[in-house]
Amino acid sequence: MIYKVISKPEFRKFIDVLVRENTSFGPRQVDTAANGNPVYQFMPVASADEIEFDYTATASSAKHFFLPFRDELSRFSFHDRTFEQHIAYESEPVVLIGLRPCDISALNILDDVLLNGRYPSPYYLAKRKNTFVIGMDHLPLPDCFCKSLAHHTVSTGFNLFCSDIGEKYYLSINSSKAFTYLEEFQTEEPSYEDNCLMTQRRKLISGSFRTEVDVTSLPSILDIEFESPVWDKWGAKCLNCGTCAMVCPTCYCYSVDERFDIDLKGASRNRQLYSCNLVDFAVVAGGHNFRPKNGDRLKYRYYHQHRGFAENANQQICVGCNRCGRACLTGINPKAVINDLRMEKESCMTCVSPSPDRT
Amino acid sequence: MKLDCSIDIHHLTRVEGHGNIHIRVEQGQLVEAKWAVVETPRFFEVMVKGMSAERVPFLTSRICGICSISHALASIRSLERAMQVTPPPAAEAVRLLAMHGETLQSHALHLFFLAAPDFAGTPSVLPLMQSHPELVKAGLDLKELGNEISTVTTGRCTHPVSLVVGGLSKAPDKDRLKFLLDMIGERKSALGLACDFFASLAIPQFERETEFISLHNGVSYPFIGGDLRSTDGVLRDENDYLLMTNEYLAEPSTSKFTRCSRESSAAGALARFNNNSAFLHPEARKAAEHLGLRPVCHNPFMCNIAQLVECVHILNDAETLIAKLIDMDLREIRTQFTPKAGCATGAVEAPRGILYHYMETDNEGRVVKADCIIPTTQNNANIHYDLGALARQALEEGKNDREIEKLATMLVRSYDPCISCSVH
Amino acid sequence: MHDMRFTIPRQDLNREAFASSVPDFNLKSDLMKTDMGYKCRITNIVSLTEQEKLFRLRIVDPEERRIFRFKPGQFIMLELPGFGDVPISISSSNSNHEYIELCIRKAGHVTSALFRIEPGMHLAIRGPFGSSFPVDEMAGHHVLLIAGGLGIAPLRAPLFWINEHRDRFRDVHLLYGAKEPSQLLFSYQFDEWKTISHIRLHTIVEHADAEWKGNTGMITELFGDISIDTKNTYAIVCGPPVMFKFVCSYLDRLGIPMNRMFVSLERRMHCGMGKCCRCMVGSTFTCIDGPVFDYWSVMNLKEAI
Amino acid sequence: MNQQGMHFEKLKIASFDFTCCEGCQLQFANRESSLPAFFELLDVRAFREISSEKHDDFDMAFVEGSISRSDEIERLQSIRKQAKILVAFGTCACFGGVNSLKNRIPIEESVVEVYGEHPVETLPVQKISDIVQVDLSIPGCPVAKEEVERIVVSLVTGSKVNLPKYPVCVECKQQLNTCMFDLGEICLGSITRAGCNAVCTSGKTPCLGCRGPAEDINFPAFTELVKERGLSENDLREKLGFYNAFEAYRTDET
Ligand SMILES: Cc1cc2nc3c(=O)[nH]c(=O)nc-3n(C[C@H](O)[C@H](O)[C@H](O)COP(=O)(O)OP(=O)(O)OC[C@H]3O[C@@H](n4cnc5c(N)ncnc54)[C@H](O)[C@@H]3O)c2cc1C
Ligand code: SF4
Ligand code: SF4
Ligand code: SF4
Repeated sequence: MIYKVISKPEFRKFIDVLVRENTSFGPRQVDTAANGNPVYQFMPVASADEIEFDYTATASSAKHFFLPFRDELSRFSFHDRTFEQHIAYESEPVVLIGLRPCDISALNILDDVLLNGRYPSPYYLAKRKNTFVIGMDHLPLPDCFCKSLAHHTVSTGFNLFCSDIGEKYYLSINSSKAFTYLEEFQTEEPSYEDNCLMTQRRKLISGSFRTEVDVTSLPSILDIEFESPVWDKWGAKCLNCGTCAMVCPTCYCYSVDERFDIDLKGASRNRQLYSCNLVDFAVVAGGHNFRPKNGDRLKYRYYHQHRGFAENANQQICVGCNRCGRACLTGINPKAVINDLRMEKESCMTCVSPSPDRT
Repeated sequence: MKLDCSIDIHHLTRVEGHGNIHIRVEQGQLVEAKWAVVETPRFFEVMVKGMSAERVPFLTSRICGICSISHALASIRSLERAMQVTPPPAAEAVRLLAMHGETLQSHALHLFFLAAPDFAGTPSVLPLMQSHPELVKAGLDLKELGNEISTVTTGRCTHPVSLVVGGLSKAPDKDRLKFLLDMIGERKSALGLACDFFASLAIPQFERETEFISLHNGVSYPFIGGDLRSTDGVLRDENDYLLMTNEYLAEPSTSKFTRCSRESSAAGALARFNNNSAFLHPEARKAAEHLGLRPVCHNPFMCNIAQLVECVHILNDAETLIAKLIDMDLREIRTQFTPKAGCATGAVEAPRGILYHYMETDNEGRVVKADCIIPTTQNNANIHYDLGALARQALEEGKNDREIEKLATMLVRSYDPCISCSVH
Repeated sequence: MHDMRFTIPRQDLNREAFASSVPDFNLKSDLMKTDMGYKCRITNIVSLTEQEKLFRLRIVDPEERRIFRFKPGQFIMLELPGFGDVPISISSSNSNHEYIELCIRKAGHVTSALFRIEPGMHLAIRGPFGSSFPVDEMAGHHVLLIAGGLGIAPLRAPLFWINEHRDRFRDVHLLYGAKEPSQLLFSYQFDEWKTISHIRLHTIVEHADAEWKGNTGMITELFGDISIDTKNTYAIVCGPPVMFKFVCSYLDRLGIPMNRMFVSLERRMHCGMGKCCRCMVGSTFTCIDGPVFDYWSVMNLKEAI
Repeated sequence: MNQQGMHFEKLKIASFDFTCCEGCQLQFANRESSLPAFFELLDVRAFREISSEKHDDFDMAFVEGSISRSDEIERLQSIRKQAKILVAFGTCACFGGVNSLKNRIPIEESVVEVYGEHPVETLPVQKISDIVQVDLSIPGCPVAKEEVERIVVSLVTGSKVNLPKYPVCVECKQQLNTCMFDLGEICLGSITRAGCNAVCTSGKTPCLGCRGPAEDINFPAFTELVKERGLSENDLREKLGFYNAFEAYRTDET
């Protein structure tokens, strides 16, 4: 890693050149919510002016740039009794600007899942390799809890990371590509003062978290609480709408379907991001549903986020961005659910009645 | 031998909705010629009662699967006028473009799917896909363009989603507008091909003097709002639509009939042309010339040609309009409003002619009374009387029953009736 | 100024380069698992019953045929282009490198389409995937093979293995139950198994017909017929979940250690690679951690049965 | 048609309309670029709106519209007799659609309101399945042509015909739309079957549920959320009743 500082106007110039030359996405305000809050999303940008450098957090994560919501995996073309299968792993180069530390951590987790397992995914790899990621730090929103999962800072997984130290950005350069591009712009070695400002910035961010979720020993708590009434309580609220999984930066479960082309001369094999909260996720041939109840399905999402993966790589895959909590119509969020489970556990230990209504 | 025949067409094909033709000839004399609309009534004027203004366009657009944008806009216009809401100019421009998309789509559907088979002597467009692939492709290209314009402007080609009282719920995407511009450029050749094809057809020669009624604003070819004008010289305010229509029941039809200065009148592409040809795009005027259409034309079969001329106008006008929209700031597209009591008429030129929605609202913006008069309703009487005149002329020309039947069905189709719409 | 256009050279992204960029990525056979299937020709189809057919598939490309190797108990994803892919256990001997056999029940949409195809057609397989029966560890012991209904399909691979290495095993019992006599699959091989391979075959049906002279009832009733040295026995149980629940708890009571009983689990699957998560049971992927599990693991999986 | 060694037959279809706007049938003629290929899959035996040809030997009937007159009931029953597969095509056919709004008012009043002293025959609106057995439902106001294409291809090839079981929110989130609830509106997306590509919410208008309930919806949690957010219950009632698609869930309260 190489560290530099750059003045804000110069940084804008750099971004401007970069986005004008490449297909780029950055945070833009797409709406104003009824409560007056701006709503941001990663949207196409063609100049630095279109980017909201001081945005808070996007409503949906950047996951779909790497795992499209719908993606053609392969094509078949038919000839008489046989067929050809075609696969294209290529992907167009993309610049992504303004990812938060939690977003980048999420990409690192997806790397683990999709690249380091027994069967690395070439589709994902192609996109990951062909995406230039520029991260930016920010002050947490009141409900962010990435610090609880130690994802409020990030040291890998990006090409360039910018920390706002007032007049300048403090740059962490993590790829030769980023380094070469920046050579054309005026950057400086960080001075002692810059380094102090950077430390202050870190402290400020770290000290600004207002939400904390105790995730210690969560995997085993989840295991023990498999039959907990907490799942019925939250299950009763869950609409099985899948919103949480769609906006989440790490939910990656998918479904595959195959379709004939309309002229029947070919077919496509497609992947669609799915969610364990959706009603038919665990249905098998003959119609048997292994998870018939709302609570069962909701539980599985929490299992996958906070326990499932723990056994494989000893880390939870939730990064604490609380996008799911913000997006959930009925107010289901990790903090509330996890706290409930903890209470449940503790109440059992002290032989207090395990009332699910207590929060 | 004098002709004796009885033509009974139950549920005429290749028109929208259910209509019947009865023609009876005894001893070479026409005894009866009747146009009857037997569509199931749906009672939209009842359904809309009590509904909040913001929901109304979503309901009224369901009056018709072909001209849903016109219905939505007629309702919106009447409600905006009733509650004194002024939509932002950008929204007005997008609405006009949406009308262009719908008209193009509807005209292409009529010309190629419904009318062309008559001239080619096939039961439907499907055999033409094999025998006249380029022609069908041209038709499909134009129809697709129309649908694409509607989709970009209103979110969907049938039953718009973003047309709301006060403006638009969402502005069209500029990249998609640019794409439309390219598409129009590409598809002009399809239009040329269509013009050459229709110019080569033998359009039946038949005239019956008719009063043509359409909107008129004195500055442009009319689509949304304006005065009501007839070729007989009547000119009225939009709100006086009742005086222009004088609806009456003609059993057994479930659709009503209308009249103005004569026993019947006509609306539609030909009426618009007859009243407003001066405001057509120069290219469209050229096309009219090429196709032998001149105002005031009293041959209802020329409706087809008038539609084609309008397609030329639309393609050219849409180009200008889109270029303008691309340069506009499209963020201001919706005026917030406070519901209030009021009443007004909203008139638009739907593909088949002038469409009136009249609405009365209460203090909460709920509809308390509604009235819709549909273009096909305004054409019913004219179709009816035309049928008689046509049959009489055909008998004089010594035509046989099959020929009369064919002419009669072609005549009705030229009006491009939208029957379920008329029995809303 | 540098060219700020940011691209990665195309060749970086083709398969060869991709493979070399990921350590331990054995190019051909691993890619054959993930996306590109082995193209196979159907050489033969046998109707076993109205609901089950035995398909014989031969990998078209000789080089690919050489690469494709599997272990008893593993499954493949069978791809019928346009219709979809389904997980199917390999039902033939793993020492046979000429073809593989799949015994398929018409259960839904892809399997029904498979029932309409004819020999000569091409389709594709991806795999092999999943865990296998520990046939080496089982050597020197008695073996109980217990199949219910279609459960005989995944059992055929270990059965072939045992037949081919018969001298390594002590007593081998095959307990096989079906709903009706006509649903006992592979009855044409029963004699061969009994006489040539010295396998003690016990069959039972739930509903007898006029010709049926054998046992009737549930599969657990067959245990009365056999005496086993539970300390030195391995068991493989394949069949519907209810069956192995009963059978395994029975064997548990008889004293067979839980880690010597093996079952094969079924879940919905799309990828076979532990990516789509459709087959997750607790924190376990049926496709990569299974489908073969010992009974101890199954007992510890929530929602497994 | 032979493909991949399998033989596929064209579908012998007929299309019929009842009380409706014919917008769904019109979708047959949309998506122009794939239209020639689409009609290659069909043997159109009767389709009054686009063809003068009429034969009675169809296997599959697409029935559009709801039922509101006695002659319609007879016509529908005779179609049912002929059709091997009867498809309820569009929201009006599947649920009654907007036409059902008429049922709020006594029939006689409606007739007088519109036709004065010249009465016409009309019945309370019914959906197709109230009268005859329906084999396949394709909801949507109008139906999504892309989905229709997919279903037709599936029927021809004998592959699975399926509508999504999950609700519109999934597709809405995939389009990165801002949730209508965040914009202060009640949206039925979370209880409505997906498949429309969230076309309404993508145009920033709330979902009115034209595709009917998704599988196994949590209706109580949904109404609770509307209450909790202090949104208008009148508005909720108007939306739930718009297409008559949530008839089974509505209580006096909603
Ligand atoms: C490891 C394993 C081995 C199997 N071995 C065999 C075998 O040897 N012979 C045999 O006949 N069947 C076997 N099955 C079951 C077989 O996979 C299902 O019957 C088949 O997937 C049903 O697909 P369908 O499209 O016909 O049914 P549909 O009900 O139409 O299923 C649609 C999709 O759901 C998924 N799905 C549904 N049910 C199952 C299921 N039970 N298991 C996995 N995916 C499912 C598939 O992805 C399928 O494409 C096995 C299943 C697993 C998991
Ligand atoms: S938790 Fe919330 S967002 Fe997720 S499926 Fe349930 S209701 Fe939808
Ligand atoms: S589970 Fe929720 S908080 Fe955790 S990463 Fe996903 S969206 Fe963010
Ligand atoms: S706008 Fe409607 S469909 Fe979209 S997420 Fe919100 S509730 Fe769901």
